[in-house]
Amino acid sequence: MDSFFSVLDATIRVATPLVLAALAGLFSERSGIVDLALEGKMLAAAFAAACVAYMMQSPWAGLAAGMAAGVMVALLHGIVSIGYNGNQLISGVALNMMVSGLTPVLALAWFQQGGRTPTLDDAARFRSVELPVADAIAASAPLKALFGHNILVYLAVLVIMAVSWVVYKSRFGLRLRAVGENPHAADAAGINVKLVRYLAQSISGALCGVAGAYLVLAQTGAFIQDMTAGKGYLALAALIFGKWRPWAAVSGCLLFAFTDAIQIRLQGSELPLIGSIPDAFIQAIPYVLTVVLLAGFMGRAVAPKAIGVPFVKSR
Amino acid sequence: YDQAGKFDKSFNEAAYTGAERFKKATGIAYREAQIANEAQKEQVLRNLARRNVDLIVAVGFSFTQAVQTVAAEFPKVKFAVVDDAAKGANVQSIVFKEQEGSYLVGMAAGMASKSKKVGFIGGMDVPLIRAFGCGYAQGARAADKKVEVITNMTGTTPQAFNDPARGGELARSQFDRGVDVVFHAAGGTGMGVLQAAKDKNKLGIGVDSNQNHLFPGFVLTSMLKRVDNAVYDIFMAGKNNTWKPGIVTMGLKEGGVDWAVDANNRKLISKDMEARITQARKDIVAGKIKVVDYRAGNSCPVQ
Amino acid sequence: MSQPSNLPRWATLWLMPVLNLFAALLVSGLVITLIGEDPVECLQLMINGAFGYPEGIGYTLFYTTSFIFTGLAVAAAFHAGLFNIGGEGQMYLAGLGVTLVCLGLDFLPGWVVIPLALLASMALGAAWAFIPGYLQAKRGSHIVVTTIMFNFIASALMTWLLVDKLIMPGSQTPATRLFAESAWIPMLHELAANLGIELPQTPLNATFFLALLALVLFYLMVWRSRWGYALRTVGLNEKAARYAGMPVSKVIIVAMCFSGALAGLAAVNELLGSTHRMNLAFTNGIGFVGIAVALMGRNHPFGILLSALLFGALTQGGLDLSFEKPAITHEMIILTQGLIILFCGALENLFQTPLALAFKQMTKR
Amino acid sequence: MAELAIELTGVNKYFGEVHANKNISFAVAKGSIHGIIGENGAGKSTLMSILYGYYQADSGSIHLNGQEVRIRNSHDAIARGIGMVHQHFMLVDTFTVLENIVLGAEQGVALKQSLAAARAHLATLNRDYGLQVDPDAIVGELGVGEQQRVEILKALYRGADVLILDEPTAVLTPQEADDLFRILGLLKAQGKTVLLITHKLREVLDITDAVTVMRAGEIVGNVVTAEVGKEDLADLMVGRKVNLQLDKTPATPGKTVLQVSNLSLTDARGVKLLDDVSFELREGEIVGIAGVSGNGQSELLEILSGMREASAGSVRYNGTELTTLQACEPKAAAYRRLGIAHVPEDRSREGLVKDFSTFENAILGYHDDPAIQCGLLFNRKAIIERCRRFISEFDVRPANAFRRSGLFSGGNQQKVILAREIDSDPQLMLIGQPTRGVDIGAIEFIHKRLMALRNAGKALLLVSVELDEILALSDRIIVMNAGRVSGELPAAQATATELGLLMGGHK
Ligand SMILES: Nc1ncnc2c1ncn2[C@@H]1O[C@H](COP(=O)(O)OP(=O)(O)OP(=O)(O)O)[C@@H](O)[C@H]1O
Ligand SMILES: Nc1ncnc2c1ncn2[C@@H]1O[C@H](COP(=O)(O)OP(=O)(O)OP(=O)(O)O)[C@@H](O)[C@H]1O
Ligand SMILES: [Mg+2]
Ligand SMILES: [Mg+2]
Repeated sequence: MDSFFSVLDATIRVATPLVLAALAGLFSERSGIVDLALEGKMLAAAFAAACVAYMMQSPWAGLAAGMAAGVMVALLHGIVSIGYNGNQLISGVALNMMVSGLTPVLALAWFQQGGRTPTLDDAARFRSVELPVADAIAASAPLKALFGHNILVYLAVLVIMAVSWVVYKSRFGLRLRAVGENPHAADAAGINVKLVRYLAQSISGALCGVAGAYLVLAQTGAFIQDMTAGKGYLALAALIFGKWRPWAAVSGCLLFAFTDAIQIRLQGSELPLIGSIPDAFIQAIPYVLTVVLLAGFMGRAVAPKAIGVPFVKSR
Repeated sequence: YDQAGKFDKSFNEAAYTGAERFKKATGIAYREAQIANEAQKEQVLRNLARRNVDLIVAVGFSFTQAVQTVAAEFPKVKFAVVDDAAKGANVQSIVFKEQEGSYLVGMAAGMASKSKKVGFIGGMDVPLIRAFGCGYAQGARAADKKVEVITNMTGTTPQAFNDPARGGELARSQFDRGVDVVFHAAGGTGMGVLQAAKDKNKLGIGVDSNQNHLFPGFVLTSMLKRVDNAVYDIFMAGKNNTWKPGIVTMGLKEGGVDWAVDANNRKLISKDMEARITQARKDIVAGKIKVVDYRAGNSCPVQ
Repeated sequence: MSQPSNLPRWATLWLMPVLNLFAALLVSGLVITLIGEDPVECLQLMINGAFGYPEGIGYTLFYTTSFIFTGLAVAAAFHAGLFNIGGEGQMYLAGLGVTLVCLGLDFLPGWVVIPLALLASMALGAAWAFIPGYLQAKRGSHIVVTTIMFNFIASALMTWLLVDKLIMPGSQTPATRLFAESAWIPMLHELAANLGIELPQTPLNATFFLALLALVLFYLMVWRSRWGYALRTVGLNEKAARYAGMPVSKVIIVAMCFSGALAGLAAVNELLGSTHRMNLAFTNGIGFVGIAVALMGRNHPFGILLSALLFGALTQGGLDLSFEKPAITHEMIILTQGLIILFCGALENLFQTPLALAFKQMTKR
Repeated sequence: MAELAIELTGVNKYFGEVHANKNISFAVAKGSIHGIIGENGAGKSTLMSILYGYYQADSGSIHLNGQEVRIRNSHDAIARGIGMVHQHFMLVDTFTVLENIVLGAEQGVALKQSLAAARAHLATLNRDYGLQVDPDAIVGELGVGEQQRVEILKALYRGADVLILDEPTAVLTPQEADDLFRILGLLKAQGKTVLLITHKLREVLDITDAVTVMRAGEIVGNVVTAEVGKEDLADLMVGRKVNLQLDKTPATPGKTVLQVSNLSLTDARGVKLLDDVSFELREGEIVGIAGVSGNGQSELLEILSGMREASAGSVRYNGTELTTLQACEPKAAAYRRLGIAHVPEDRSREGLVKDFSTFENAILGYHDDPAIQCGLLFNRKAIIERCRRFISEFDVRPANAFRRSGLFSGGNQQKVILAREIDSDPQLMLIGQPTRGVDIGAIEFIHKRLMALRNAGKALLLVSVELDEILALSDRIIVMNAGRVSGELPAAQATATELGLLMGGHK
């Protein structure tokens, strides 16, 4: 039983950056812009957060810098795919490569520690919050997994609720969805399509910024080359998995994180009936499970209709 | 260097340190190159060889094949491979007895652990990493028969050596299972492991270079793999004309591997621990304790 | 779908890409200046490294060969409206095919083993692409997600095979034993030596000619055959394909298999052409570069040839450059590649308006 | 002279080399219905798009209510009281009616009060104009008539004084069109101004106060409706004499080609799209299927052409049972091989691949034809030759086999499809909406070709929402309503009113 809660605990930790990135992708893709650049946005944010938090000795400054960096990359993606009607897939792939190349180059030039930044002190990081009330409740084990997390984790929970409100219940959300479904209709209704898309990109950048900052400020304490390690793509997969809906995408992330947590605990242990299976296979479980779920239980994913198509004013 | 990059805070960086030390000591310059893919290995070696350098040191076991090929083409140039045995009349190979160093830190872990559960986190599931893990397990068991060793590998791609977030997660999962000392052999990923140890108020063990200073008070010790010494020695030998082809095995006895005690972890190592480990060290050097090498039989005596 | 442009055809086809390339180099030059090196010298070193001497050219063309295959693979799927990110995994599995044939049969003469290995590589590459293709066609599973997942799965599978099963006994490197020489695809310098020409020793091998042949065949198949016609119709307009009586699911599945088989041939270049053994991670991102190559080459064989050459040159020239300039690391080259993809691939219209204005001015005079 | 609502002076618009609007000047009186007619590509839509801020004029000025205005985007246009119902509806299919109406005109950050306010406002509009729509229906699931009402409501909700309608009746039944005109009359009575683009001269004569005629980007006439007749307008539009009356010789039907019995189709949700449809079709006759779109005609064509499977019933073609036909290729291909040609309803989305060149589209569906193969590859020469023949026989303009199909106007795209299907020398020809949105000149041409095909002894099944077209071409007429055949009658005895009633399911 105890181990079950520790799995839950791990699930929440691992899912947090995925959730943030998936919601970031949701804004972008709902506005009609394919977002393969999630990875790059996150990586740039992680780097900026690490640098600034180190120099200013403040995690909040790091978080702000991370968000700013995420927005910068997002706007670049925006200029290319909204401003110049460029191919959004290429733009995403290219930006990922650029960030993956640029960050270690800068890190080397600034800190002379190879492609990494100096390790942050505690003062420059977000630590777990120990809520006084929590201790009392935490005595009852089942709730334990929900407490003692990093402040960014709780922030992410707020973000999920905010996002689902914004997307479905707000003016901006209505326009966002309209622009992603039928930009020509939105345009005819007097909406500035490009502006909405730029805004969506910026939000996507900011959320990726938090995700990237989380990796550094909450988890590793330093920037390391390519440290996002494919999380952006995984988040995108979760988004598609969740059919571009906030809560479903979040559950996709939780599923990934959960299988991952289980996977870690299964390694090296003997399984009943099957016996010992190689670690490599256990590590593949989350991926196989995704494919099986996509093939078996999910219907056809219906993407926002205008996704990937630049908005050009003519039929 | 291998693909992981020069500044990985462990393996490759140690080689760099050794070369720098040689440069400082002798004033002789050296050239360096880092490769980005398989085909470039031979190319780089050939390129270096053609420039009339005296001695080429290839760092990393993945170079073995390339060195053998190129060494045959340039019989006058001296070659050295770190971490694997390569054949050739002008090739020197340096292999380490990682298991011996791992044994010592394993003992430290076994004694320092209160829960009698210690952890190992490797990068990719390859024989070299298994050798680390195996030596460590033997050491931990030697310290205390009841100690349980939990092992995790990070991933299946070379990215497994560069994913600190995952390293941290693996460490946390081990702590959740009661582990209180964890040893990593996972390059950049290990940063996350040590960080997690600190965050959770547990102990980590560094690898390759001395990583005690990274999180003072939370790194129990580091298993040293003196690639720097090896590189330095090779260069020196080349300079002093004492260089010889063949396989050099660097174990505890030869100063190739060791454990690290310094100001940063002094407090963590009790008198008793230090005494026992020093004794074991002596016994290994003397051949009284034989640490099994996983690679010799592709199996490990302890689980 | 772009705006009606007033530019002459040659300007759209040649001038704009060149300007875009120039812009990309300009930006990376800026970064190079930032870290305190001379960008012009670096460019010279790089070009010289890629094309300046026979050995450099050999390596450039060797990389080009692999990129052509993975580029064509991405393009093949793209024409059917599919975004195949799984080139890496397909190539990995194809490597397994090559390896199994060679390990098992390399006592046979080359003219038996090599064709068999070629077939095996294509078959396993195709098989690994078949599953995502089938799931897309029949179950509507998003191909981007499934191919990403299949890359991870391939990597897990191969790690296990190499570490536990195929590893050369007694070695600590997760790699197979060397294949028998009969299975090696002849190197170009060996072929040239037979003709009495001396070339430097590079991994450039006869697979290069296979790649050129593949380019031509690809063009003929996609643009000049019924099969390619159906492929492109499905990719551009699925409804019209249904109307025309094309078996849409089958076309999608076959397109993915075709794509996987092409990606598989890249493994032949790497394994039979160069390393002559399989080791861990021999794919080394070649599958991903294929995406960039195809997108930049507009999914057309001629474009793919040029962009594969460009990426080959960047890989080789970049190595030479970092050799001369320790401050220019491998990452700098990645940055440059990213910039080139961004400018040439996505910002293709960047200079259209200014150029159109310039031409207007010129014709007015 | 009445007050002017809109006055355009010297408006010019270029698309690259194309001069789409040449020095356009005209005025529209306040509180009037003003018609704009012209051939395909005459520049009508472009002009209206300029008025709505979708395009910017290269020169010229616009006066609204006597004041010069600059309209930079649709936002400006809406703010100045201009509303537009586009030729292709500008609605978000996945949204509800209410959401579509509110979109772009929301009040406050939260949607809730906007939606509530809109709901209330909608009720008053509904009362004033009789525009009945369920505010919570998903737009994509509504019929075209209702969608159009949503578009009008959208404009009215934004307080439009000037309403532009671009070919609003192209997809409506006569009854729906009448309803629309009733609404337009109400709007006019309230002092609103209506601009109406249409290809149907009857409508122009019926309800407009004045007409502007355009040809090749220019205004060729500004007339008061009461002073002109149908022929005058047609001649003005095309610039030559047009024969609006088709010569129809009596049909001489031969043996039965197609026998449809008890055909039914149920979709995944259990809705009956086709319900017990039976009819037969013989050589040398045209059977027209009349009906409001969405009443099963599309599904019928899809089943008969092999693109869809029926749930029950039988289709016999020349004595062969088609529903149980075993083939190793998709049915659409097998049917085509048997001599069934198909001109699809949605020409640009089904009948063509817009990104293909015309010569590639000339073989769509016939790409397996041995005549155009050369070993494993295509015989490119033969394909291009075939396409050139189509172009000259059907007068496709511009006559360029290499031009991307998407760049041709609708009428010319249609000609290519027709040429391709006729060229296959079919026994049975299925035709959906052959002249939707096509101008008079092209309609004349297409109708002649179809008639010639009938006279050559082919069997033609014609689905159209244009009653005039059905009446002009068919020998027999079948009316469909809600997936059922609601009536069958010889064309000679049919009248528009009677058909309209059958289409509405009355009687
Ligand atoms: N987006 C565009 N880009 C380039 N040229 C265009 C564009 N839109 C229209 N044109 C040109 O302007 C001319 C006028 O087109 P427009 O759509 O206004 O015609 P129309 O009178 O509305 O035709 P229809 O009766 O078919 O609706 C066309 O012939 C075409 O050449
Ligand atoms: N983006 C564009 N670029 C160039 N020409 C265009 C463009 N869009 C439209 N045209 C031209 O505008 C003309 C009319 O186009 P439009 O789409 O209005 O045709 P249409 O006859 O109205 O077709 P439909 O009846 O299907 O709406 C065509 O001749 C076409 O070549
Ligand atoms: Mg129009
Ligand atoms: Mg039209």
